[in-house]
Amino acid sequence: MSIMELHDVNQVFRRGGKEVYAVNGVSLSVEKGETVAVIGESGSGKSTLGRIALGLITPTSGEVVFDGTNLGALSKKDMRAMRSRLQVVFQEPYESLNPRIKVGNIIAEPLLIHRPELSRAQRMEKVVEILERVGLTAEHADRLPRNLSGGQQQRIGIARAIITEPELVVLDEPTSSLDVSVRARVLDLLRDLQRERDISYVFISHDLATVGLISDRVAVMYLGKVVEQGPTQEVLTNPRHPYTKALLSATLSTVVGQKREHVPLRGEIPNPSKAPTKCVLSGRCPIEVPECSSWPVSLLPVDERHDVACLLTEAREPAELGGPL
Amino acid sequence: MLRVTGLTSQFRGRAGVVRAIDDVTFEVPAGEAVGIVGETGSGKSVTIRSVLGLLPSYGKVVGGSAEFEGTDLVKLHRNRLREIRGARIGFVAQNPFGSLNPVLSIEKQFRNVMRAHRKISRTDLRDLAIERLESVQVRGPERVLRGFAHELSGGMAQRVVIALAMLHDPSLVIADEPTTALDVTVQRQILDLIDTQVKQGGRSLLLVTHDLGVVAQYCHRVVVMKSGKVVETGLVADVFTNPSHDYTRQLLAAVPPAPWAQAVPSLSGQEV
Amino acid sequence: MSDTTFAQPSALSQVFTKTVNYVRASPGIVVGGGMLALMLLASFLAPLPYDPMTPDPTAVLKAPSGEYIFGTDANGFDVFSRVIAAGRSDLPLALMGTLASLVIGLLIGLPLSVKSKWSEGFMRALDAFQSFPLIVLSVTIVSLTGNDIQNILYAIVIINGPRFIRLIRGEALSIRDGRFIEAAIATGARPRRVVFRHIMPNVVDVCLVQCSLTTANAVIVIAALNFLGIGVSPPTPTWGSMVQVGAQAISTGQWWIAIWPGVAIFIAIASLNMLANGIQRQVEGS
Amino acid sequence: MTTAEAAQVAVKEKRRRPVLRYVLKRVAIVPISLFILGSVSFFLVFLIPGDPAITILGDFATKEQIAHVNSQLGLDKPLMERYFSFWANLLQGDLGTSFFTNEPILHELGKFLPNTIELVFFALIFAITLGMTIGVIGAYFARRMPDRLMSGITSVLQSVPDFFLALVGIYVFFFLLGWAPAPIGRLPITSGSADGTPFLIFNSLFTGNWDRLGEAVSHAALPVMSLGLVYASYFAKTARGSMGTALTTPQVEFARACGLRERTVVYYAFAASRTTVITYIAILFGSLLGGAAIVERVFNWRGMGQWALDGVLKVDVPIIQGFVVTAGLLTLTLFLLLDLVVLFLDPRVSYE
Repeated sequence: MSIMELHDVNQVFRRGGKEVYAVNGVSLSVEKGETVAVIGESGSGKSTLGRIALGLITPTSGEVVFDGTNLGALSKKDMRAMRSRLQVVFQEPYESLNPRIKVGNIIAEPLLIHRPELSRAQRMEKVVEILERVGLTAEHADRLPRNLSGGQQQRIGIARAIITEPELVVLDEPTSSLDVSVRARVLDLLRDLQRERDISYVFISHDLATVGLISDRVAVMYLGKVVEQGPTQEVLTNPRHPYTKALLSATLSTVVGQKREHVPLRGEIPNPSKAPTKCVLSGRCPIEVPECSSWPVSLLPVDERHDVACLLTEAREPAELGGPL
Repeated sequence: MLRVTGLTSQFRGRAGVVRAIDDVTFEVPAGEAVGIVGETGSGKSVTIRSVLGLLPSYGKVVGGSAEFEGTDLVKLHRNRLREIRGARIGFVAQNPFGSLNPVLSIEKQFRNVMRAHRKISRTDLRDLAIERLESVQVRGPERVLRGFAHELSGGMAQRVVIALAMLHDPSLVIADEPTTALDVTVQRQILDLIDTQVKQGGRSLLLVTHDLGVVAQYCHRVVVMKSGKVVETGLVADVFTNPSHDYTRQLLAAVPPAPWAQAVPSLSGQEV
Repeated sequence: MSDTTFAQPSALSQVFTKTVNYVRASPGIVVGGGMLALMLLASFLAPLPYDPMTPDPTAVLKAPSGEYIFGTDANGFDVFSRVIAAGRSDLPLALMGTLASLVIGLLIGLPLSVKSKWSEGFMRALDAFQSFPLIVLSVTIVSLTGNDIQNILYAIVIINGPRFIRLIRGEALSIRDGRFIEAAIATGARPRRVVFRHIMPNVVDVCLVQCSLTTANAVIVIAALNFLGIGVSPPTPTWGSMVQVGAQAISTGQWWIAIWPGVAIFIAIASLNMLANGIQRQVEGS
Repeated sequence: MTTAEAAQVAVKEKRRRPVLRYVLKRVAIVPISLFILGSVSFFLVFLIPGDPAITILGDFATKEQIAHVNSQLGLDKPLMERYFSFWANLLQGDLGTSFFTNEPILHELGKFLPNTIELVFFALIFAITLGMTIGVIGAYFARRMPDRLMSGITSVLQSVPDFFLALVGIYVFFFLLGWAPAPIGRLPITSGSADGTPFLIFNSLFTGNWDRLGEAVSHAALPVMSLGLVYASYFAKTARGSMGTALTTPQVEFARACGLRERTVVYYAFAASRTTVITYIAILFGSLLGGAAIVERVFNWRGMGQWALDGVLKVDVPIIQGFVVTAGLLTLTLFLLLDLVVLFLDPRVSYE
């Protein structure tokens, strides 16, 4: 049963009289206890999508359904109450903690908001419990965020997110500002917490290697659109979209001599300034054919669980290309 | 080419004097690429800034030497050091937008870098700049020269920076995390570009990075640093397959195993 | 420390512990604040050799000597007694003006930190207002509303209020963009909680710096108004009016009448600036 | 052409074309600001309690006398009627006549404004030059001896009220040393009235009247320095801050890494931070005009500020209004000019 469903979500920003499609017709579902990774470069709309899923931004159109409730239809008050079930961990561990508040109080804040019936002692007990759960000690509660290391700060962010026992947590690049050795341990913690509490994760990242470690399914975003989605192992070992291939080839192996084939994209990411009526990768794609720039490309299944938005995948019959050109 | 021996630097801070790097020793042989890897605060950036004499005013090299083509850069007078920087040693920094002056035209910046070491006429310089920009695959170099840094995309700006760093055909190129600030799909283009520029000119490369994959694929030798000290040096092939130090082993183990290691199917048969 | 950990510390006690920490760490704060405290104490408690309010017609324009250490002015007032006594009105007035400006700044600046067309428009208007010679405006207002000391407060607020508004709004704006505000909202915090628990305490630092700078400026504004003869009720001593009295004698060489009150102004402002620098350094260091 | 390339060309064209539109937009704001300015200057005076008639006649005037004066001054008509006639007159360049001297305000402004402009102009030049020098030296030698020295100078200058500095100057340079002339205005009494044009220094410079220039400069030296020194401290602080930041940016490091000479490196930092200082001129200008008013009074400079202060103290309403409008106009013009300068110096300015 899916805990969250996004239906044809669009997010249009107006910038200097122009419409910018940050998110463009994205549909996504997250099952209970599952990790769905959303992967893409900066400007792909993945963080905006995460904020939409959290109800922090109301999308221009489309629906966000969380556990049967349409978030867009909730009153402000009901939405605030809902936040105890929907949480977030941000990329910048230090920036996401109020520098003036002691760690213990930071973690206690969600309880103060959502469980006002708890006494101070009960709150404190819970805070200590959660601190220990994320690998810190009660002694850390007395410190200010700046007196902790980056990894510890991120553990505080995680502790704050899970203290109200949420069902879904959006992880917005939670490890990309951490050093590799710390990164692995934080990922371990996230995985253990998921197993214990049956939390669903939306894991936003630009790093395929990390995604490969933690996610069950992955959606690859480019210029506001999902260009490929499917089970993580399937997408990573058998990518169909040239953009996914390019992303994969950008991550270098540490095995000497195992130089992977470079799938070069031409140029750089343009602004998603208008709703594209062509393939989003058109203009940068290494295997582009003329049809790509005159044909709106949508996600189509290559097999049961794997969808790709590319005209040139084996899944499509050549006849499909014979549209109006 | 470059032989760093026992290099030690300190920073004067609020809490007193802090030793940022301690007894750093390594070597960059002629024509080879050497990678310095380490995590945040390991002292990799301080090391190259100590070599280049670019420490901030509250930092100081207190011991050791950095011998480049037979001269010790640490003991060199700052004016002599300036003559080597940019001419014999090229530097590529992390953030391409930050590296370029925001209010001077790109052409003016080319002119300044040129005139810092060599006299050249305006038209000759223009021709040279255009040629160099073309060699780093900047499209429309005339237009780029007339323009300013903020009009460039990240990858373009880094190409311009590389062209500036290579303007005087340096024999050593030092690059400080040259791709961390760029988009993932652009990173490899820039790494390949640096690689070709270095190889074509028969130069040496000192590459600072936190990405072990970059070192594995682009460098001959590696220097592993941790909290200001060198913990291991050697050929990449040896160190990566058979690390002798615990920390190196940890670093390598922390890199997620690549699920696609079997190699990726090629693209629908088309050549790119 | 252990038992109070989870108490929500009030803004006031936060300011207090902060202040204590500053004093421990920064000499600028100790020296500047100390000198200021000394001036205030002296103006209220120090024994004065002569009555600052009654002139001695037999001792007019006496140069500094053992008897009148700062000399006497054209009316026979003892300059030393008056310089000390002037601190009674000038310094508290400056502090009160600063406090009023701070309150105005918080009341207007915090609500304006919500981005909207309206708040942008207000800031534009404030820009225009600030680019005007405000000292002349305050002279107009003070002189037209009556030569009352409390009107000087208005003058200080007119000149310094906009600075506080701008500063607090700017700071709150950048804090609002911060991740931890988004995190608080994502936690389900109400707007009121966001403002008072998360934004306000982070504005305290810059406000502390601005407060000492504003007090310094207020000392100048008061002196300037008094120098122009506004807001003074003779014979009450003020530094500005004393400089004005001395100004007439300075071309003929009686320097002491104008110089001593001027030096008092200088010391007051210098110690306030020192205080501001000290706090600033402390803020940057943390 | 690739998409990225196309995007670049688009950016390029966007930069070139709207410059004119940007300038026009800025100029279009002027009438609106003028309207606000005029209205403010009108209502400011009438929203504040205070009776010009009583001020003119003294506290013991009879009701009839007051009524007479009020009708003479036109103060007995309804507020809106006066507001409209105020605008009708203002648009014809008529700012009314002074209650006390009965001179047209415009005529008085013609006498006093040039004096102030000369004073403020030279004070500003002096303040910027000195302040920038202090700030740049401090920033270059950050946290070292010269920095401490410069910040010491800055904080001393910052702690002196301009009028007090003026008095110290008079005592030292006029009374003790005799280098400066007496604080009696812009020229010695003996040299008679000005020679037709209002700008003494500029004019004598262009006509080559060296004696007159020398006299004018020696009279201007103290007022310009008292204002300039105090305001130099503000510029020094700003320059120290913005240069200090600029000198630690990666672009400066990269410039050094390319082997540029130190003075070019400093120029790089300066070029990137100069717009901050230029924008700061606009912010300081208002308070500089105010400061000038007081310094003018000390030196009997007979400038607009001194005139306005006297007007304020006498509740001479047209003078106050005239000053508000003129000071506002000056500030507006300066803002416009500085905007254009910044536009010219900084390619990053967005034209939206």
